[in-house]
Amino acid sequence: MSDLLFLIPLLPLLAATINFVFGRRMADAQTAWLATASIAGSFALSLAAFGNQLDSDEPLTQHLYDWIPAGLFHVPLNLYVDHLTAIMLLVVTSVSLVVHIYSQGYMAGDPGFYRFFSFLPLFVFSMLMLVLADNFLVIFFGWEAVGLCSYLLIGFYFKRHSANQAAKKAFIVNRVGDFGFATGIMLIFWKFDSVVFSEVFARLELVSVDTLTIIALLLFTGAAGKSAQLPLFVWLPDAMEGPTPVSALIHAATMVTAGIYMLARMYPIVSASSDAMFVIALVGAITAFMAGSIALTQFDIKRVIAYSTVSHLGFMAFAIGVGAWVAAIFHLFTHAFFKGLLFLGSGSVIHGMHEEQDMRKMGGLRKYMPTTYWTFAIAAASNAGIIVFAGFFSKDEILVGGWLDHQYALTIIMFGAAFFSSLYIFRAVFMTFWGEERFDPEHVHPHESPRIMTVPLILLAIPAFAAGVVGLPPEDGWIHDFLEPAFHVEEHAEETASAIAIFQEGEEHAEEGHHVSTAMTITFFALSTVLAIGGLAIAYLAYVAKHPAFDPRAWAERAGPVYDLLYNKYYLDEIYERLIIHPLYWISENILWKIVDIEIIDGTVNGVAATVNYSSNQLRRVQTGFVANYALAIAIGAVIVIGIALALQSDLLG
Amino acid sequence: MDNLPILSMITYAPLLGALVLFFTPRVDAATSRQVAIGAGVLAFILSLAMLVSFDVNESGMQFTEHIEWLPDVGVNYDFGVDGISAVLVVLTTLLALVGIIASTSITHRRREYYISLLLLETGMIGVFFALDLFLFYIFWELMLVPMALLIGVWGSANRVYAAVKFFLYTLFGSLLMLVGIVAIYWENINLGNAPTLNILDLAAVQYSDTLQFWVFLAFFIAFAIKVPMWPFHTWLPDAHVEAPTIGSVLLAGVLLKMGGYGLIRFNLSLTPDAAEDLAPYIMVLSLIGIIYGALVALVQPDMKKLVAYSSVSHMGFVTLGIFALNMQGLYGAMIVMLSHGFVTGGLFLCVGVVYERAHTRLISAFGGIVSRMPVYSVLFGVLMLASLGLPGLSGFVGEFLALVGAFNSYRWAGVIGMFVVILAAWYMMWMFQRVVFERAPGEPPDPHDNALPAVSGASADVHDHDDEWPVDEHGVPQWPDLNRIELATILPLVLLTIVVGVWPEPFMELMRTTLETILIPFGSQGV
Amino acid sequence: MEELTATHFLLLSAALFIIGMMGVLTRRNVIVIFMSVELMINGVNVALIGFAWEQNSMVGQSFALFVIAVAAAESIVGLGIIMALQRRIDTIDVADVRQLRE
Amino acid sequence: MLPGLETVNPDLALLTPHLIILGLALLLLAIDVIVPRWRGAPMAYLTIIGYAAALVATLLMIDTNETTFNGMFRADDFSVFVNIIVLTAGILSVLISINYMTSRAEPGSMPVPEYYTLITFSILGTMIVGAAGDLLIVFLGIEMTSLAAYTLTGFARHRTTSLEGALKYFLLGLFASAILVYGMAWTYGATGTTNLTEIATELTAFDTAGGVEASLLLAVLLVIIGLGFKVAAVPFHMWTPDAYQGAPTPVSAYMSVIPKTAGFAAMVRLLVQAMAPLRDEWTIIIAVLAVVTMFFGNIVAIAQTDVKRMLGYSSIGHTGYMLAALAAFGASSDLNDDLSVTSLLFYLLAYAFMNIGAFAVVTWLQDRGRGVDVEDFRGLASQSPYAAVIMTIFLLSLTGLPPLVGFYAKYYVILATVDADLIWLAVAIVLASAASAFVYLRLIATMYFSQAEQPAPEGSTPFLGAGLITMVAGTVLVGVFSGQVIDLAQEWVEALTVPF
Amino acid sequence: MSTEVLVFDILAVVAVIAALGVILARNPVHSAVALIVTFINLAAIFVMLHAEFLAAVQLLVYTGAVTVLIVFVIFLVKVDDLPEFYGGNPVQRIFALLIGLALLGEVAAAILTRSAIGASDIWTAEAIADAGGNAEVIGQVLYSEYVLAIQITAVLLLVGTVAALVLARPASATLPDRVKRTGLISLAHPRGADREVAAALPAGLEASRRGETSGVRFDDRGVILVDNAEAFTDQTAWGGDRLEGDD
Repeated sequence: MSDLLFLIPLLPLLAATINFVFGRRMADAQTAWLATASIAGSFALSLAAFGNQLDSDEPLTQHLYDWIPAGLFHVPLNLYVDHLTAIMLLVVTSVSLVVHIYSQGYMAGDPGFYRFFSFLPLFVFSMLMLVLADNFLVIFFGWEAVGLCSYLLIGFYFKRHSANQAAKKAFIVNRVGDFGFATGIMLIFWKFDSVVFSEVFARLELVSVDTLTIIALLLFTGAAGKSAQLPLFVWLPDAMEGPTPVSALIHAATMVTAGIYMLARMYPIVSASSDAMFVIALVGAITAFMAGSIALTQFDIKRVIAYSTVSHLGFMAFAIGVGAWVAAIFHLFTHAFFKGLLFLGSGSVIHGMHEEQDMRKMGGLRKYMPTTYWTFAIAAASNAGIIVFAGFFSKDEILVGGWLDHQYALTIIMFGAAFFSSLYIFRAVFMTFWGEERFDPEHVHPHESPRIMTVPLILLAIPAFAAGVVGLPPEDGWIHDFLEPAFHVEEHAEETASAIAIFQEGEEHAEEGHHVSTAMTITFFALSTVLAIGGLAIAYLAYVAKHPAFDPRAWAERAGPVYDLLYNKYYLDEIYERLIIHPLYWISENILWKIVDIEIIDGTVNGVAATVNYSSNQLRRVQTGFVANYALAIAIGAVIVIGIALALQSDLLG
Repeated sequence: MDNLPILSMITYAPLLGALVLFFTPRVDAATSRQVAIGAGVLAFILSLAMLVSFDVNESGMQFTEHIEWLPDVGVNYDFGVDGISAVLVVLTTLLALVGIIASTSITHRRREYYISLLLLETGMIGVFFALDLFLFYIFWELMLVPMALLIGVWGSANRVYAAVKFFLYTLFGSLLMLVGIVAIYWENINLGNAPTLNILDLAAVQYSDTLQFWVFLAFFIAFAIKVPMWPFHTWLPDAHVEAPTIGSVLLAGVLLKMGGYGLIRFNLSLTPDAAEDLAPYIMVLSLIGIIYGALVALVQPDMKKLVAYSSVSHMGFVTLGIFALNMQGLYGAMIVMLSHGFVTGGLFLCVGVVYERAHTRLISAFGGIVSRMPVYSVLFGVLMLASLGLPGLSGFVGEFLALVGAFNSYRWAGVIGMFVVILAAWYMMWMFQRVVFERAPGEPPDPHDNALPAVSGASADVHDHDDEWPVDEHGVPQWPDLNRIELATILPLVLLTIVVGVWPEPFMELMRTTLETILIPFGSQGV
Repeated sequence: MEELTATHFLLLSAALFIIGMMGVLTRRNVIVIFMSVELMINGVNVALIGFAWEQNSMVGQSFALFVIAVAAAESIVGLGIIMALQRRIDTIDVADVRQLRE
Repeated sequence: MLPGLETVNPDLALLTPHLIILGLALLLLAIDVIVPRWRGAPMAYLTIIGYAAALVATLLMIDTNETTFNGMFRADDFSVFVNIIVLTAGILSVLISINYMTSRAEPGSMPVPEYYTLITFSILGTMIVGAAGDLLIVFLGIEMTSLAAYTLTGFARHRTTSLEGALKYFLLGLFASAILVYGMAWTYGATGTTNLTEIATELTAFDTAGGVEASLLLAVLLVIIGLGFKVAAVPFHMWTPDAYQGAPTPVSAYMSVIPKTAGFAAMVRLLVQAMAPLRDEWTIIIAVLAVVTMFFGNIVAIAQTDVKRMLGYSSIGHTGYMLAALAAFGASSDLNDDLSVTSLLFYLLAYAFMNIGAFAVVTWLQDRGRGVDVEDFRGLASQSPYAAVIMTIFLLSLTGLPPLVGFYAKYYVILATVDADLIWLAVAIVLASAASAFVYLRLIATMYFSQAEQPAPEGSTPFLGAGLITMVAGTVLVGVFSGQVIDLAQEWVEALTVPF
Repeated sequence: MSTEVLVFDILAVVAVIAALGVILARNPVHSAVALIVTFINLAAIFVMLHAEFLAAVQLLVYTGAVTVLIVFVIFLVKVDDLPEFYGGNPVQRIFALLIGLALLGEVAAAILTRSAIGASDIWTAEAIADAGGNAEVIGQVLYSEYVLAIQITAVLLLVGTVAALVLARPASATLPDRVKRTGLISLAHPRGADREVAAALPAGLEASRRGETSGVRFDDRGVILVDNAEAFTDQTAWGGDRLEGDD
C-alpha cells in the first residue's frame, strides 16, 4: 500500500492541470466529471490507507525524492500516513467529493466553470500534501499552496473588486501567520539541525523547555493565521465573497482545520510546554466566545456560518490547549461534516433565492425547500450540540477536558460560547425557514435545488447526525484508542532525569483524563443540553413567536454600544487599517521613497555632481586671458612652492 | 573535448557576432537580427556543452586556460570555471539569447542595438570566467559602455540622465576596486611571493588584518553598487525605468549577479578574516535593503519601478545569504541569484509586453487583462508568485535557505528578514491584482460587487494610443494575447522557475563542492 | 667685506632677476615685458659668470655665452610674433589681447 | 692644445637618428626654396619617410648604452624610448595635418612648407633633450622645441586668436625658461659641474640630515618650476588652454605631445638622474603638484564648451597622472623593479596615441566645415557612425576604460604609486579619473544620445583616415602588447646610471 | 673696503637702478635706454670677473643687436602714444611688489646660508693669463668640450630665423575684406600717416575695390592712397610674394 501513497495527491493534481490547460476546449460536464473522478480515486485510496492503519500501528511512508539537499538542511519529499493522517485523509477526501458533486449543480452555467474545476482539485492536492507531509518544509509547501488556492477561489469572481480585496486580504493575513510558522521552522532547524518530524521529535531532550515554548508559540501563530484564531481571523468572514461550495470545502471542512491538525502533529513539542498550552487554550476560548457573540448580530447567512466556524475552531484550539487532544480531533471530525452541510445548505438557499444572502429578505422557506430545510436543521442541531447529534458529543468532551485541566474560568467562557453557538444557529434557521416571507414574490420564486445539489446534502446529513457514535462512550470510544498512538510519547530510557520528569508529569495528566467519573459525565451532559435547548427556545421565542420580552430590536437598543461593537466585528478591521496599513503606506510613500531615496541619496549624488560643475565654472574664470595674470600665477606658484619647501625641508629653520 | 578552449569560445562567440555586424553596415535589419540570434544560440549551446561535461566533484577550477601576457606585472590570461560561475554563465547566455529574440520592439538603429547587446554578453561571460584580477577588471568595465549605450540610446524619456548616472556610479565603484587590486598585488609581493594577480594564488596567502580590511572595503563598495545594496541602489530604478525592455532584462537578469558573484569570489576568498569581522554590518545593510526595497515597492505607481525595487529587495537576500557564512546561506544566495534571473527577467518581459500594447507603465492605466490576455496573465501570475516566494517555485527555495543561513549566524537577522515574506506578498499581490484582475477602465462594474471602488475611470493617456487596437463597446482596447515570439521568450523562463522550485537538486549539486571549498576558511564548510 | 665674494654678484643677480620678474608681472606693453625677461636672463648670466669666477672654471662662462645666444634667438621669434600680431590688431597692449579666456 | 683639454672625436654613429632628422629639416628648407612645386603633400610624404627612417634607426640602437661628446650626449635606452615616442607622435601629427592645410578649416593661407620644417626642428629639440647628458644640452633642446612650438601656435596668422595664443605661450615660455636657467645656474654653482652624472655624485656628498642646504633646494625648486611650465603643471599651466584653442588643431595635437615629452624628458634627466640624492625632497613636491594638476585639469574641463579648450584642460589632467608616476620614483628599495619612470614613459606613449587621436577627430570635423564646439558633435553617431565610434574609443581610452591603452597606462601609474606607499596619491588618481569621466561622457552623450541639427559632414580626407586607423590600432593594441613596451621602458634604470 | 669691491658695488647699484628704470619708465623708449645702461654696467662687471670675452659678447650681442632690434620694433609699431603708464590694475601692482619682495627674501636667504660650493677648477687667473687670455681659453674650451652645444645653438638660431620668417612675412596683398590697408611698411610713408588714413577712409575703399580708379589717389591731407603696395612702389618691402596659396 505504501508505494501507492503518491497517487492520493497526484490524481487531483493531474485533474487540476488537465482542466486548467485544456479546460476552455472541454465541455463543462467533462471537466467536472474528471475532477470528481480524481477526488473519488483519492477517496478510495484514502479508505484503503485507513483500512491498513486500522489493523497496524506501523505508519505507511513513501520517499519520492530529495527536494532541497543543502548540507544539514536536508529536505526529503516523503509521504507519511499514521492514524492521525488516516482520519484527516478521510475527512478531506470525503467532504471534497461531496462538494465536487454539489458544485456541478451550483456552478452550472458560470463562464469560469472550467477554471473552478481546476482550482478545486488543486486545492485538494495542496491539502493532501499538507496532511501527508513528514517534514516541516513539505508541510509549509502545502500550507502556502492551500493559501494560494484559497486566494484563487475567493477571488474567483475577479471582476468584483470586493472579491479581489478579500482574496488579497486572505492571502496576506495567512502570510502573516506563515511568518510565524517559517520563523518557527528556522528555530527548529537551528536547534535540531533537521526539519524531519521524526528526527526532531527524537532529539527533543537536547533542548530547554523555554525554547520549546517559543517554538510552540511560533507554530501556534502559523496555526492562528490559517485556522483563523483571534488576531488573524479577520480574513475568514470576508472570504465569503467566493462561491459557496468553496466556503463549504475550504472555509469549513479542510483548510481552516489545517492549523489544528498541524498542532496535533506537533504533539510532542506542544505538550512539552505547559505555558504554550495555556496560551493556546486562552486564545481558543476568547476566539470562540468573541466569534460566537459577533455571529449573533450578523444578517448575511454565510457570515453567520463563517463566524460559527471561527467559534468552533476556537473550541478545537481550546481543546488542544487543555490537553484534550483526541477531543479536538474528534470535534474536527464531526465539525467538518455539519459545518460543510450548513454551508452547502445556505448555498442551496442562496441558489434558490437568486443570489440573495440577506436573511432579512428571507423567511418561511420551509415549504419551498423541504430537503434543504431538513438537512440544514440537522446540521444546525449538531452545531448547537443538541443531545443526540454528533456535535454534542465532541463539544461536550472538550468542555469536560477543559474542566479536568482545572481551567475553570476558561471552561465557563466556553459554556457561554456553546450557548451562543446554539442561539445564533437557530436564529439563522428560524429567520430563513420559519416566520413570514419577507421577499417580494414577483421577483423571487424560491424553489428547491436540483437533485445534484440535494443528494450531497443528504449524504452529508448522515455523518452530521451519526458521526458522534465514533466517540461513544465518552473518553474511550473507538476514536480514542485509534488516535492513542498518535498522542503519546515513546519512553526514552537513558534521557536525563529532568527531561523524564517533565514527561512523567505530562503522562499522568493524560491518564487521569481517561477514566473520568460517570457522575461528571452525566452532569456535563445535562448542562450542555440545557444550554443547547435554551438557545433553541430563546431563538424560537424571538424570531417565530415574536415574544415581546425577546424582541431582537429591543435587545439591540438596550445593548446599544455593545451591539454596535459586535455588529462591527469589534472594529478589528478598522483597527488594523488605521494602526498598520495606512501608517505603513504613509511611511513608505513619504519618508522612505520621497525623502530617503530621492532627497537624501539622490540628493547627495546630484549634489556632488552639481558642486563639481559649480567649482568647474568658478575655476574656469581664473583663466582671465591677461598674460600678466598668467605670469602672476606662475610667480605666486613659485613663491608658495619655494616658501613651503624651504620652510619644511631645508636646514634654514633647524 | 577538454583540449578545446571552450571557455574562450563561449566568451568570444557573441563578440564574433558583434564584429560581423559592425563590419557589414549595409546589411538590413532582418539579417542583422539573424546574425545576432545565431551568435546568441552559439554561445548558449557552447555553455550547455560546458555545463554537461562539468565534473561536479572536482573542487578546483575546470577547463582552465593559461596564456602568459604581462609577466612583469604578474598578469596572464587565466580562464577557469567552477560550480558557481558555470551556473551563472549558463544563466547569462540563456537570458542574452532570450533578450536577442525578444528585441522585436526596437525600431531605430537596430544594428548598433544588436552590437551593444552582443558586446554586453561578452563582457558578462568574461567576468564569470576570468581568474586573473586584471582580466576580471577588463571584462568588468567592458560591460559598462554597451549597457550605458543601451539605456542612453534606446531608452525612453530622460534616458540620458539614467545612462550617465548608471555609468558614473559603476565606474566610481570599480575605480576603488582597482586600487584594491593593486594594494593586494603589492602586499602579496612584499610577503615574498612571486608577482601574480591570479585569484587562487592570491587567496592562498594570509594577509595582515588592516590590509584585509581596506582591500575588502575597496572590493565591497564596487560590488555593493553593482548588487545594488541599500545606500548605493538609487541608480537601479532610474536605469530600469529608462532602459528598453531587453536592457532591463539583462540588467536585472545578469548585471546584478556580478555583484553577488564578486562578493563570493573575491571578498570571501581573498580577505576571509575581514569578511568574518564585517559580516554583521553587511547583514544589517542587506536587511535594510530587503525591507526598504519591499516597502518602497509598495507605493510605486510605475510597474517597472516596482519590479526594480523588488529586485533591490531580492538581491538583499543574496548579500544576506553570502555573509551568513554558512552552507545554507551560500546555497540560498546562489539560488536567489539564479531564480532572480528567470523571475525578474520574466517580469520585465511581461512589463514589456504590456508596454508595447498600452505604451505606458502606470499601473493605474491597466486592469482586467485576464479576460483579454489569459495566457499572458497565467505566465505573469506564476512569475509573480515566484517573486513573492511561494514554496514550489524557485524564489522560495533561495530565499528560505538564505534566511535559514542568516538565522543560524544571527537570530535577529533571520527574523527581520522573514518580515519580507509579508511585504513581498503585499506589493506583488497589489500590483498583480490591480493590473490583471479588477475591471478595465471603462468596463461596467459587476452587479454583485459589494464594494464599488471609484475605479479611476478611463485614464486619458491610455486611450490616445488606441488607434492601433480594436475597441469593444465600453471603449476597452482589445489587446491581443502573447504572440509567438513573446510566448517563446517568457515560457522557458516560467518553466525554469517551476523546475528549479520543484527539483533544485541538480543545480545545488553543481555548486556543492565549490561552496564547500569557499567556506573552508570559515570552518563551516560541511555543515 | 674686504674683497669680492660670491654673495656680491649673487645678490646682484637675484636683484636683477626679481626686478625683471616684477616687470613681467606689472607691465602691459609687450615690448617692456620682453625687455624685463632680457633683464632676468642677464641676472642669470651674472650668476653664471660669478660662479665661474668663484670656482676658477670656464664652464660658467661658456654656459653664459650659450644663454646669450639662445636669448638672441628668442628675441627674433618674439619680435616676429609681435610684428605679426601688431599687423593684425594694431595693438601691443596685452590687455586687448584677451579673446582667448576662460 | 691647452692643458686639461683634449680634442673630442665624437662617435657620430650614436647620433644617427638625430642626424637623420636634422638632415631632413635642412632638406625640407632646401626643397622649399629650390623646388616650389613640391610644396604641400610631397613634402609631407618626405617628412613621414624621414621620421620613419629615424624611427628605424632608433630601434636599431636599443641596448647601445654609450655616451659621446665626453658625456654631453647619452645614446642610452631612455633616449631611445623618448625618440620612439616623439617620432611616432611626429608621424601621426604630420599625417593628420596634410589635409588640414588645404581644407576650408583655416580661412586664410598658411606657409605650408615651413610647417613641416618647424615640426621637424621641434622633434629634433625633444630628441636632444632625450639624449642630453649635460644641463646645457637639456636647456638648448628645450629652447629649440619651444621656439618651434611658439611659432607653430601662431601659424594661422590670419586668425588673431592663433597669434594671441602664440604671444601668450611665448612670453610665459620665455619667463619659465629664465627661471629654468636660473635653476641650472644654481645647480652649477653648488656642484661645480654641469654634467648630470657628476652632479649626482657631487650631491651625494652633502649630508641632508638636518635638512637640505637652502641653495640646493632653491636649485631643485627653480628647475621644477621652469619644467613645470613646459609640462603644464597646474600653477604654471595658464598658457595651455589659450595656446591649444588658438593654435590650428594639428598643431594643438602636436603641441600636446612633443613639447610635453621634452618637458618630462628634461624632468627625468634633471630630477631622476642628476638630483636623485635629493629625491625625498622633490618627490613630495611633485606628488602635491600632481594631485593639484589632476583635479584642476579634469574639473575645469567639465565646464568647457570649446572641444579644443576642453582637450587642453584634459591634457593638463593627464600631466597630473604623469607627475604622479614621477613622484613614485625611488621609493622601492630595489631600483630595477621601480616602475615610476617606466610607467611615465608608457603613459607618454599611450597619451600620444589617444590625445592626438582625439584632436585628429576634431580636425576631421573641421576639414568638413564643422566648428569645434561641443554642439557640433551633436548627433554625430547617427550621421557618421564610424567617426563617432573612433572618437568614443579615444575618449574612453582617455578616461582609462580597460580594453584600451589608457587603462593599462593608468594601471601602471597606480602600480608605481601604491608601490611607493603613496596610497593617497593612487586614490587621488582614481578620483580624478572619475571626474574626467564627467568630461568625456558629456561629449559621448552629445554624440550618441541627442539628435543632429547640422547637415551630415561629408568630404574625403584620405591621410587623416590613415592616421585615425593607426591611432585606433595603437589605442587598442599597444595596451594588449604592453608587455614588450614595458620591458623596453624598464631599461631606463640601467640607462640613467651608465657612467659616461 | 678694497677699491675692487667699491667699484663693483658702484657698478652693481647703477645696474640695479637702471633695471628699475626699465620697468618703471612710462615711455618704452626710455626703458630701452635704461636697458642699454644696464647692459653696459653688466659688461663692466663681467670684466671685473675676469670674463672679458663675455663682456665683449654682452656689448656686441645684447646692447648692439637685441636692443637695437627692440628699439626698431618700438618705432615701427608706434607705441609712443600709449595711454596708461602702468600695466595691470593697482591691486595687481602692489600684489606683484609683495611677491617680488617675498621671492627676493627667499633667494637672499639661500644666498646668505650658501655653503655648497663646487670644487674649484684649474682655470685660475694666472693660468688664463699664461694660456693667452680669456678669449683664447674660451675658444679652446668651446671647441673642445662644447662642440655639440655649439652645433645645437647653430641649429637653434636657424630655427629662430625660420620662425621669424614665417611669422613676420606679410600675408598676400589681398587681405580679407576687413580693413583695406593702404600700403604696408613702405619706407616712403611719413610716420603715423597710415593709421589715421586707414580709419577715415571706408567710402574711398569701396570705389578702389571695384577697381574704377587707376590705383593712385590723394586724400584731403595729401597722403598718397594706393590700392596695394605694388601699385605704389615697384619693389615690395619683403621681396616677391611666393605663396601660391595666397590669392
